[in-house]
Amino acid sequence: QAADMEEVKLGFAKCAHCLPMALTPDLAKGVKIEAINFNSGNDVLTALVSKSIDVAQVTYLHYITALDKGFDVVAISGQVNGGSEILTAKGIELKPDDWAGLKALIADRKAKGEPLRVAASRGNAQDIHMRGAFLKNGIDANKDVQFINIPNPSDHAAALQRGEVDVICTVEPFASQIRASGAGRHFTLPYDQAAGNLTNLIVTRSDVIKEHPKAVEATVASVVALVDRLKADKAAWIETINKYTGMDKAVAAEALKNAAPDYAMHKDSTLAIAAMMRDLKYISHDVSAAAEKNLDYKFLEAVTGKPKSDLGF
Amino acid sequence: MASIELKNITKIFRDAKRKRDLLAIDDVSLTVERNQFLCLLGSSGCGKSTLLNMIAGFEKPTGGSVTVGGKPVDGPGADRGMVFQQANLMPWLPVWENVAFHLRLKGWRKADRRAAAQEYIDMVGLQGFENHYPAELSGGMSQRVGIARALLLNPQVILMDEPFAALDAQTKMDMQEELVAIWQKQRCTIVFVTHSVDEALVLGTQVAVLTSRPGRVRELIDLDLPRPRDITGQQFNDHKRHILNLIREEGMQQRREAKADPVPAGRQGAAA
Amino acid sequence: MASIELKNITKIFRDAKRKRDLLAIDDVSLTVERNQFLCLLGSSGCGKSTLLNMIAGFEKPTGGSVTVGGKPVDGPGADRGMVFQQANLMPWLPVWENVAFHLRLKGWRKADRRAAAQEYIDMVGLQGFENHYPAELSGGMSQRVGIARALLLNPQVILMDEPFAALDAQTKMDMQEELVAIWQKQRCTIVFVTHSVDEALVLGTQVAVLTSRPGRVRELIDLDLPRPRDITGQQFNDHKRHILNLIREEGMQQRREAKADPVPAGRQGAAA
Amino acid sequence: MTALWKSWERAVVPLFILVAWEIVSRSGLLPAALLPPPTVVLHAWGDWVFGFDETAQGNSGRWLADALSSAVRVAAGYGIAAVSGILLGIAIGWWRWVERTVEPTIQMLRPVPPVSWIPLAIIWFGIANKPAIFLVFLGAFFPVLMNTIHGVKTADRNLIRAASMMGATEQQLLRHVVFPAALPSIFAGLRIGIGAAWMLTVTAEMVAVKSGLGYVLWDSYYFLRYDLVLASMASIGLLGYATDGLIKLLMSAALHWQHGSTLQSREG
Amino acid sequence: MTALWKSWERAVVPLFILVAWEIVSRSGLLPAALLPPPTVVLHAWGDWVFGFDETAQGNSGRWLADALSSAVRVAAGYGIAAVSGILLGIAIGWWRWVERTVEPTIQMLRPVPPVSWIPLAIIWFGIANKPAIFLVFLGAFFPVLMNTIHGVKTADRNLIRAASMMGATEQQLLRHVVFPAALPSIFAGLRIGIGAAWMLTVTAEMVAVKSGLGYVLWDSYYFLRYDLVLASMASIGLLGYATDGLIKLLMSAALHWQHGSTLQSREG
Ligand SMILES: Nc1ncnc2c1ncn2[C@@H]1O[C@H](COP(=O)(O)OP(=O)(O)OP(=O)(O)O)[C@@H](O)[C@H]1O
Ligand SMILES: Nc1ncnc2c1ncn2[C@@H]1O[C@H](COP(=O)(O)OP(=O)(O)OP(=O)(O)O)[C@@H](O)[C@H]1O
Ligand SMILES: [Mg+2]
Ligand SMILES: [Mg+2]
Repeated sequence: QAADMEEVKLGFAKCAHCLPMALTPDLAKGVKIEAINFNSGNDVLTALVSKSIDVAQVTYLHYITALDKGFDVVAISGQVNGGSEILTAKGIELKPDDWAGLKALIADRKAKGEPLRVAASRGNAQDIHMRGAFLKNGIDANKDVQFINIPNPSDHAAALQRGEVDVICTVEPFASQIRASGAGRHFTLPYDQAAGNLTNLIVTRSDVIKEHPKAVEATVASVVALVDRLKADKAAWIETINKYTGMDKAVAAEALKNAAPDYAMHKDSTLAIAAMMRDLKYISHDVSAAAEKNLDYKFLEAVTGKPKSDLGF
Repeated sequence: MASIELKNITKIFRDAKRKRDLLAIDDVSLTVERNQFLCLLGSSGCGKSTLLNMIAGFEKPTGGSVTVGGKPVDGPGADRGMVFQQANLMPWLPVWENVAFHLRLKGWRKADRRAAAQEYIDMVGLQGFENHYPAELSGGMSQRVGIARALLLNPQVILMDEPFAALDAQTKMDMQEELVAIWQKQRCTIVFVTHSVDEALVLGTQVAVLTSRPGRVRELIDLDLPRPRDITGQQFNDHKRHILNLIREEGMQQRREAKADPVPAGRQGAAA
Repeated sequence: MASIELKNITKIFRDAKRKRDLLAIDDVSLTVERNQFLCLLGSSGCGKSTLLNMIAGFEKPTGGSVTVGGKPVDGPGADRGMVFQQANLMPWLPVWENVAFHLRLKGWRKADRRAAAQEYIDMVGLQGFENHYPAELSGGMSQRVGIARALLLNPQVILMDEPFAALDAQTKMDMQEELVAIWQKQRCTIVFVTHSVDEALVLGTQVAVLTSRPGRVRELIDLDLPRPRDITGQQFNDHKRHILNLIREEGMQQRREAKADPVPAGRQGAAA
Repeated sequence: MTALWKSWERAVVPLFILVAWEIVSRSGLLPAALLPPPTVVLHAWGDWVFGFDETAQGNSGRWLADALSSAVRVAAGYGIAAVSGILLGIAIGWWRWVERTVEPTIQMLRPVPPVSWIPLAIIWFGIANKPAIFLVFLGAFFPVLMNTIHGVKTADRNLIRAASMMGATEQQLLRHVVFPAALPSIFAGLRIGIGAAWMLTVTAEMVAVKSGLGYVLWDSYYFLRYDLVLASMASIGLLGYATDGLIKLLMSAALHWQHGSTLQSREG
Repeated sequence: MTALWKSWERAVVPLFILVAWEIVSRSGLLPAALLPPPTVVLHAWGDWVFGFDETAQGNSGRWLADALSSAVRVAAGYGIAAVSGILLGIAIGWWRWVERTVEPTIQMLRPVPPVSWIPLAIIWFGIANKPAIFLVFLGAFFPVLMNTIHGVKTADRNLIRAASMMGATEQQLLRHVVFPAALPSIFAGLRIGIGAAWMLTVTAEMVAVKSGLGYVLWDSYYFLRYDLVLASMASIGLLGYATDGLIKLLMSAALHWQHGSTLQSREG
């Protein structure tokens, strides 16, 4: 009976939070999932909109970007949130969560004419989290500091190590690794802002929903099963990270402390992200209407049996 | 019946670099009877190759007409074999394939080509070199392959453009003897271009002395010296003295003109 | 006092391709007196260039000794000017810079070099071509630049390796006349390599006829013909007949050997 | 004795570099993870190839499969580039009207670096092998094309004359004269092309393929496995060297008539 | 009349392609965002250059700055590659002992595609300009080096003889004979090198730089701005074409003595 099962191509990126998607084929019931590993969320999104894959694990930001460009993407489930961490380089003497100290330092450096160098991967969830948190604390990431874009998170450790940046907002497991290697120190988890800790989202296209509603539902079911399993059993997750990345299990375990498996899709925070992205000129239209409309809760509702008001709506 | 007839040939080249016309051949008329051996004698750049190319069909005269065996020439063809100033062998083919290239074009099978080539390879004395590549041959050997290739076409007319110019004295002497022997055996018409007075006098039944640019026929000399010709003999040296005087006069005239216009001939430049 | 002395020279080359030794020069002894004009006459590959290169210091003899002006030769030097088989001009330098290359090496300033070059440019009759590049010159002109360059060294000895081989008959005649004039004016010693009997007889005070490989001196002929020499004259043709007979004998002998060993000479191959 | 020394002599400097590298990276000047010593690299490489102790983790024992996938991509893209580059090059070099119509477009596209086609390659060809093959094609196509055009245009006119003297038709000229005459130049293009092909496979494997030496390179980079990064670099270099050697072999077979006639044929 | 037609004729096919592209992408076969029509690309490009209506968002009006940063990286890496490639190439080509000691290492490194050095470039040189310059250097170095070696080795022995006949010392030989004789080959290497240089700037700007045409390319890809992706490709192509033209100009000035002596000098 496996032969006549519908097949779904599911793309996912390489990060500690994304990697467990590799487990979905085993959890899938009534659908055959082919999980494809991409280097960046951006490649996953491109593959989805060019119809190379059917379902994609991307970030909320990708979802907004795609809508801005008029692409047909529909969000069908959450996955894992969190994973962002702001760290400071060795020379920066700041206590954790000491925003006042950070502000003073920024003002001081600005006055000296060598603004604080703050790095992130532009357009990542971490970028948005950091900018939101800065704004909340009265820091303008565009004016008060010198923003440095390091697209590949694997370069973040080296940049800190070499003192090329002072503050960085990076993603797990690189954050844990930076801490473990002593290249940087924990400053804060930047979730106290409008976007919350939203990170990953499962999206598809409306034509896929129309043609293979059963397969989509089965896929959502496997994601939900995955999320439940991740909540219950971190060991399997650590195992996956270790297998795919070769990272130390200790680092992986550390990384998971900053991970919140969550299949809900948080509407308000999504709209906040859309607004923030527009302010940052990452997108050029107001997409809040589309962003709300294309959050499709019906599969989650069917799979979990919960009403959408319990699922982030 | 005339084998080759040139009637009032003129040829004008467009000199693209200096943007002017260049009169290379000026009103040349010549008739070469069947089985004759005509030597065209002239200095570098006087238009010898151009004249030969027009008989071969590689160039069209600007004015006048060329007929071979009564038919006007309108392109290269296998009825006129040409031996070039450089041997122009296909460097990627062994000697025998070069000789039999014509048969390859006609689609003959390898064994047949090989057999047909052998006759001509023997004729020019290259037994043992059938499978050598052009890069492994000396200049004289290459020219012999070129001659064998032209002979295999079994043409009525063979055109030869300074084929021995690059050879040393001894090889040249040998080749000249061989060529005369072949010509006597094959009974074909040969037009042979050279700038060596000795060579023209050793080979030809007729010598046409050309003027420097533009090329005109200065004098057409019939030779009825006995063969093999003795290049240190009396009669030979009388002809030689006569021709050298013609050339010297030419040279003096040319130098007077060169003083007025000190631009080197484009073609000579390319050969430098 | 002897200007150049070759004593029992032998030269063995290592033929890397066929992995065997090749005897190029076999026991040659020659003495060229001051102000003499020696012509080395021999067929292609007989070792003429090798002999000249040993006098110039580009090659070392395997056995024997070379002295110039009494001093043993141990490398190239500006006391011996050489005119090469190809003109070997620096293609990126204009005529006058090529002529004055020696002065450039000595660090002279441009204006001085230019002035010094002019004398020799005039001497070889290249006025008006000072700023031409080698690619724009005809073969004869290039050779004249090579001669001017060698003369500017003001050497006791000039070595010339078939400098006129590539020229057409008329240009060759002109150049030979010029060379004799320069030699008579400069009073230097010249060793001139050629494979043309006529050329050797027109130029030399002595002609050394070499045998084919390995090169030996077959005969050393003193010439006391009056200048300018008449190449159609009686005396000239007597010498010519004699030398041609020597060459013909050589050729016959060589052909007998070639039958036994049908491998073409490597050097000839490279020239093809 | 001297022959032995000669071959040793060539190895002296590379060996010295390896030893110095081992010492530097063991000394801890840089974090060892970022510049692993040669022995560590060799160990990881060994496990990648033979799979003895899982040092290379997911990649353990998969080297052959990786090398094969990369090689297949190179072969496909390069094959298409070689055939189309040679055919189009001959057409452009020979017929004026083809040159006039096709060349401007070619000249427009040529200076755009093949790497920058990656975004378009993905949307046009999706994921998996096709975009990689397309990029390899792009990289190898232009060197082959340009060299073929050059070869045809510089083919000795006299040989063409000689052949038409023997009654060759245009098609025969192209097949029996122009093509063989252009062959040395075509091979020069093919050799530049194979280098470009490997370079672009590595780049293309950055996005969305599941195996291949380049894939392992980027994957290892992403997770800071510098030992595997270096092992991939060496593997790619090795395969690049081997394929170049293959083409050189092919070349010396096809151009055997050139032997010894030029100095170049003895070099590189 | 005919001259006018001739220049038009060359434009026919490119124009046809542009029109076809416009029609296809307006027809909606592919999402317009993935293959924007030429007019849209031109609009975005225009805004990128002149900044008239913010179509290019953050990039609006910053084209010159981007082009300049890329050009500076190319210039630096290429400059280092050219100088060191030529000097080392002459040394390898001239002195046997240099060849024996240096060449094996070079032959080991050459087949490793420059792109695959990215991870090492970043840990060695950090972010910002240095790794990009290093990669550009790597890309341009080998073509220049190999061509210089080739040029020196094939330099006419007879010219060297002629110069030593006139008493030239070794240093003089190198300066006055070997270098100018190798120059045509060196320029061939420089021209291959400049193509590689642009290619590697684009690749290097994928990681860790803050401006440049390649940076805009990848950043626009990230935000699915395919109009800007295409505009960057065109910009890079244009600059690549221009720098190649510059080198050609330099070449024809330095090799003016070659004019007309070879067929090639008239070609591409
Ligand atoms: N295709 C051409 N275009 C322009 N000029 C040409 C062309 N072919 C020959 N010429 C010119 O026509 C003249 C005669 O050339 P041709 O080759 O016939 O001389 P030649 O007598 O064969 O000389 P050589 O003895 O050097 O071979 C020369 O001045 C040459 O520059
Ligand atoms: N460097 C070399 N290595 C090996 N063999 C050589 C070398 N130079 C010359 N020979 C051989 O030595 C012989 C004499 O060569 P050489 O160049 O002196 O002849 P030549 O008389 O000058 O001939 P040509 O008239 O063709 O110039 C030839 O057989 C040649 O193949
Ligand atoms: Mg001619
Ligand atoms: Mg010689």
